[in-house]
Amino acid sequence: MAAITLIEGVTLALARALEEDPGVIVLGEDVGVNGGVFRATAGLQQRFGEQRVLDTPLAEVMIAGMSVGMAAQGLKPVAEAQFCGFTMPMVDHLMCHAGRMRNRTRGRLSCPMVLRFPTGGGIHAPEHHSESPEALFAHMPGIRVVMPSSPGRAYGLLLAAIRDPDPVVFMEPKRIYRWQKEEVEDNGEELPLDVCFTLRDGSDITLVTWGAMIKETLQAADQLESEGVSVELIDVATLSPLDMETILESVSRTGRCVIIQEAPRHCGVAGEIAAGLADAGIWNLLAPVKRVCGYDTVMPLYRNELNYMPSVRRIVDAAHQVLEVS
Amino acid sequence: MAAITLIEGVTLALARALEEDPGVIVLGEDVGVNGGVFRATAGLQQRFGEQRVLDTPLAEVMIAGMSVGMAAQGLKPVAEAQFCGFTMPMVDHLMCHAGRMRNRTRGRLSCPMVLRFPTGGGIHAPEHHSESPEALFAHMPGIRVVMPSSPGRAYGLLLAAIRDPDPVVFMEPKRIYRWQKEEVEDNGEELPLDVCFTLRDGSDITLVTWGAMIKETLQAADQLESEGVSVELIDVATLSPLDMETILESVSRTGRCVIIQEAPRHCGVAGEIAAGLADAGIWNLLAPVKRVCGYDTVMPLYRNELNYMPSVRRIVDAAHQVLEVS
Amino acid sequence: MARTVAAFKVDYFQFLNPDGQLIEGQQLPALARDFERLVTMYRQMVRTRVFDKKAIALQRTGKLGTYASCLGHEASHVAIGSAMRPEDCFAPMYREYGVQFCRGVTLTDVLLYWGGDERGSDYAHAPHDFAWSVPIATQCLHAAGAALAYKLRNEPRVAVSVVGDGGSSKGDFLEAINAGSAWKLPLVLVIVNNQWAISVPRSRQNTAATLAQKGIAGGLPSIQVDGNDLIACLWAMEKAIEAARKGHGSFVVEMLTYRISDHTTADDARRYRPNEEVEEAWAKEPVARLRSYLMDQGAWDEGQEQALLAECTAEVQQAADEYLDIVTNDPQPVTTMFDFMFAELPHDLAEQRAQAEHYQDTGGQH
Amino acid sequence: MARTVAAFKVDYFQFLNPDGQLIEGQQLPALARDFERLVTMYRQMVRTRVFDKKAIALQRTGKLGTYASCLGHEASHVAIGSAMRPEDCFAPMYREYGVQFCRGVTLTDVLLYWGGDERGSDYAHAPHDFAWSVPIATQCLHAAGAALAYKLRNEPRVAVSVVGDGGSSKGDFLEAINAGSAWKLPLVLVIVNNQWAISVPRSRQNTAATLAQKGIAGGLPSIQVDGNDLIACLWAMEKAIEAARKGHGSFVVEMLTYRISDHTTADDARRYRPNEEVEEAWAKEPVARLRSYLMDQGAWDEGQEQALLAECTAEVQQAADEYLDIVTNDPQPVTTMFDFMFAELPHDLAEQRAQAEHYQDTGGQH
Ligand SMILES: Cc1ncc(C[n+]2csc(CCOP(=O)(O)OP(=O)(O)O)c2C)c(N)n1
Ligand SMILES: Cc1ncc(C[n+]2csc(CCOP(=O)(O)OP(=O)(O)O)c2C)c(N)n1
Ligand SMILES: [Mg+2]
Ligand SMILES: [Mg+2]
Repeated sequence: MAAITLIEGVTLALARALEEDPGVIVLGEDVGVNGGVFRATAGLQQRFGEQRVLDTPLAEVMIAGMSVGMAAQGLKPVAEAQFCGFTMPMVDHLMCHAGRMRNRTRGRLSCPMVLRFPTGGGIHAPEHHSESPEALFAHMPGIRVVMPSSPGRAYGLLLAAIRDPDPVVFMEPKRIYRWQKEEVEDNGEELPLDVCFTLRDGSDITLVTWGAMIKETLQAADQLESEGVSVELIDVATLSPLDMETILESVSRTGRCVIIQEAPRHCGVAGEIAAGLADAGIWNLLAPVKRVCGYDTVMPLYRNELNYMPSVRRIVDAAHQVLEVS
Repeated sequence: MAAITLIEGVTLALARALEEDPGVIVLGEDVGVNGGVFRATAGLQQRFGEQRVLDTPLAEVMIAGMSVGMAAQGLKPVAEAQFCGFTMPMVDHLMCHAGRMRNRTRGRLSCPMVLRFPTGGGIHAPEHHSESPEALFAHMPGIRVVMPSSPGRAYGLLLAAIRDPDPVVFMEPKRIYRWQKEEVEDNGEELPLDVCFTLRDGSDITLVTWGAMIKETLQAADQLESEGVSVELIDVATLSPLDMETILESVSRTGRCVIIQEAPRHCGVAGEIAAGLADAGIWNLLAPVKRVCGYDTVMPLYRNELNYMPSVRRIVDAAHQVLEVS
Repeated sequence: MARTVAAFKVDYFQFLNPDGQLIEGQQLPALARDFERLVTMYRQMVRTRVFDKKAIALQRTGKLGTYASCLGHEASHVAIGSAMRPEDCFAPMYREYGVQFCRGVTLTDVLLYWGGDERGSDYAHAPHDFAWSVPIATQCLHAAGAALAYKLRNEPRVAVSVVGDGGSSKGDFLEAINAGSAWKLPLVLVIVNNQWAISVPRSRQNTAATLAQKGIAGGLPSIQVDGNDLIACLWAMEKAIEAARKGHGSFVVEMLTYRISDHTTADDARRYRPNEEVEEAWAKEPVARLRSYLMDQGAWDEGQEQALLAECTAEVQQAADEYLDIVTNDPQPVTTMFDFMFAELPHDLAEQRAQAEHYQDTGGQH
Repeated sequence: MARTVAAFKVDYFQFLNPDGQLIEGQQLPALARDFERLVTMYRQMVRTRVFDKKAIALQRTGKLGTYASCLGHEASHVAIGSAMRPEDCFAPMYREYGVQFCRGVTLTDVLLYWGGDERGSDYAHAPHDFAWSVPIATQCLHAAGAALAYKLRNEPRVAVSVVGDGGSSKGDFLEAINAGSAWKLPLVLVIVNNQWAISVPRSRQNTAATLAQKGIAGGLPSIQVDGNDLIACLWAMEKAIEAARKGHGSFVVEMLTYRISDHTTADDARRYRPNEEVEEAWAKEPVARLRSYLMDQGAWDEGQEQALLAECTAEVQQAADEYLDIVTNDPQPVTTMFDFMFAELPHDLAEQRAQAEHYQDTGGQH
């Protein structure tokens, strides 16, 4: 069992899926010989052949639309969009077809496709390479939206996403693609696509986040713990459907919650979680629910991107505000 | 001064804008001779000519992309998408360009375009004609999202949207296009694009909604008032940027809030409002914040659509739940 | 050095003139003499037309929602459906009932769909065909995906999709052409050019001589046929489908026809087009044309015509009754809004499902 | 009746062969003898190349972000820029510095942009040109919109956009062709076909003989030129732009060149293409070709070459210094993230702006 990175977890899951199901087809721009611009599909075409790992023309509408078509005809397309910013042309086919195929045909046809792509900022990339559009996909009925935050969860969740009989948007937090190594056994075990993962148990405050913000949130948790605050940390992992149960249960014990997301605040997933707390969780809240988010601006070019993204200090400050209330 | 419908308010504002600014160009599918499938542009081509009111080829990406180009070169395109469901191909140009043009060029170029389209269900229309995608647009930085709920607000807000120097998505609640008539003076007075409108003052509960749901919410308010409940009713009108101030102020007095939206609940605008209450409004809340929303399913074909959309009874029940808490 | 590196043309084919006479001086396809087959297709065309009329009547009397008529498209549509094999795959837009009836979609299916009931898209007899695609031209890429699936699995199947003159302007159609070219897909893209996209005439979509030439963008063989001439349509479709099935790649066929009806029952075409144009179109319409030919050739007679009309009328009435019976006596419960969203109902939807069930009977009390 | 209803061809033009010799036996455009003009353009090509090298060096030493090189595209790019008038409008993709320098974009602008500073897109000297468009092919529709604006305002201006061989597969480009056709727009679409879209070779985009023929979809005149032959590129662009300006509609030009560099500095092209191919491309590259020609014709000499190189090197160094000075000593404050979002700052953003200002100095402390 080797210690691997998050992106290696992705590759491992792809290889496993290609191995176990001849219907799995990996497709996208540069996924073949080049192995993907982040190397997520490295070696897969050599190993599984050009019939299983396909370089496509440069056309995102086509990739999405053909994936819908392939999926409805019995294949399991696992399409890659090269960057988060280039998924916007795919919105139409996801919203109007992928998420509706089963419902529209009363179950006659279905759409077991996966759309995976690197998401988020912080790697000094050019414009349109650093967005966090998860809320757009999470608002679409009929689509699961998943974002792993560790090598093991990347492996287990991606396997589950590919095996899932319905469409899944699988967003890969590129900033932590190579952040941490973890021992991951390639045992084909998938992780559930409808639960949050509680990464730390605590009793004073619940920090809720997902994807790459896990990194800063863990650091903030460390800092808070060093101040004597007992932090519960939840990785939401599956943003739709949302496991509000786990979050409510946690906040029922801590009474305090800060939600951290890299995406713009307005109508984001953090808002959905806060709204859930404002309803079913209201009687347990001892303090305002704070959100620490990207600003409602365009993700700036790289010299300012770290000023855009939630920092450890912003998270800690928000936690302090929430903790001060008694 | 004539009593006009909401859609006539739209037409009146379009005519006024075409009249007052030679840079205003109305474009879209069937907006010319046919005057739009809902007649929103009826008579405009005859009056202003084919150079001002343009029928386009059937291509939404093109309509959006060319509107961006026209706007950046000094025109004021007012593009129509024929139905809410057909705006998805436009998401790319809105997200990646319209909302970024000014920021990207540090103010050198801008994008004063309007994208207007009929939204929502309830008119027994075919598939893809009844969606409520406002949250997708509201999540995009750099874009205003506006939805009127009366003839006068349609007129004043659309005029403001067209005159605004930045991109505006103007969503027209088609279900109430011809619901109520109101006297509207064609005086060129615009309404502000950053405030909620308080339609009724009350002290027991705040009902917050926008667009066509105003209709059921007013009925629910009537019913509640008949039970002796004093209802404050807020029409959000501009969904981005959101005037949270007005809502917070109202709830600071009523302590209770129900938010009604036709769109699916998950990551919708109602969630954003509830999240705002869970933060800055928490100390004033006397009860959970309830949302009455469309379900997180595909908008069904017409035989079931009224079962999908929030009904008066669902709103009243939610209000009762919130009011029962003491 | 100036040299021509590529040359192309678009040919137009018509075998039956508007009066139903064979046009002399060209090689006729064998099927022009295959009267048994032509009669079968003629029957399907008439059946489609009788159905169409009934559907409009149902809409006018409040028993059906908005409906998109196929009046005038019968030759194009029936030719497409007849040229396909059951194992092929059809990705329709929204008015190709003539294709779909050939493929096993039932009259009742169509009525259920436009009658606001999702069960209309659960084609029991065309199990792998795509359902109607209202977002224009998106279906072309679904067909391309299907074609890629067949190619990757080495199945001798062809995917066929239809787009309108309006829809041919959309990127989805154009990207499908490119995909067909890139992978040499077993894909046939048919442009049913009925001259109008609601109120927008063909001439506004672009100023090119043909729409077929869009296929040249991908180097695909691209032809134009008289879409009111069943023989030309069928000949073209067979040629295209055969080439695709043999692995020669994709094909574009433009069928020139006319939308005699309003765009849908929600439209009033008199607002934007002169009546003379419609009258002219009636003179060229496909059903009478084929009937003339068949009668001239002794392959059809007035007695058969009357019998067919009676038969179709009865069948259509039965379908209408069945449809009304289903939506009245066996309506879909509210819970079915949830039950087909996912293979397994997620927890959040389960809660909402219960709520919807609870409120079931307020539907309509808005 | 079978008849050809439309016929098309794509012609290929090359005037200078790879050795810089005029190809005999064809009519030469006058500009082949306009040495003053050719020298001006040659200077711009060299300037572009010297800049490119410096930008890569800055990236390699950590002073610039990811950078997309234009090595090998100099003839194509400078021809496009030179054929345009200042009042025309350019909608670039991301590597056409050669066009942009002709239009007044400064070397410092380019460095600022790839250096992660938005001020790089505030072109003081190309005020109405579009900024770089990273979402591939979207710029083609912006150009179409600009062209429509000019047409509606009766301004004799032309919009020009560039797309790559990869980008030519995308619906945006294809819809722009259709728009150009529909409105007869003053629009010139240039496909700079450098044979690669990152690791995907031209042959995967589609199997058509040329990319130029995509223009035929809209009935647009469509030609192909040797993109390493400045004379052919310029001749084609002038012809296309003149036609567009005269109201004859849109034009598609495919320029065949080669991306000699990696896709960007983040790419390693050795992973996916043989070195021999790159060596072959060097033998055909545009700068040496034009230099040969000019020297052969006595219009340029080694002394001038050395002087030019020195001049360009100094200018480029100065731009690099200026860039580094700006980002070091005059960085954009955090608040500028907010200040250009809207003409007037909405209240919610005003709050966030204050917050961002407060946290300004934690940037980097992630
Ligand atoms: C993407 C999209 N945009 C707009 C519409 C609305 N609409 C429905 S049919 C139609 C015209 C279609 O014309 P055409 O493609 O020629 O097909 P026809 O109806 O003539 O068969 C339009 C604009 C739609 N359904 N989808
Ligand atoms: C819509 C979109 N998809 C993907 C990308 C990522 N990407 C950047 S450049 C590139 C290849 C472009 O190739 P081509 O169009 O031939 O232009 P070239 O880089 O060769 O000049 C890709 C896939 C992008 N920028 N935009
Ligand atoms: Mg049509
Ligand atoms: Mg290229």
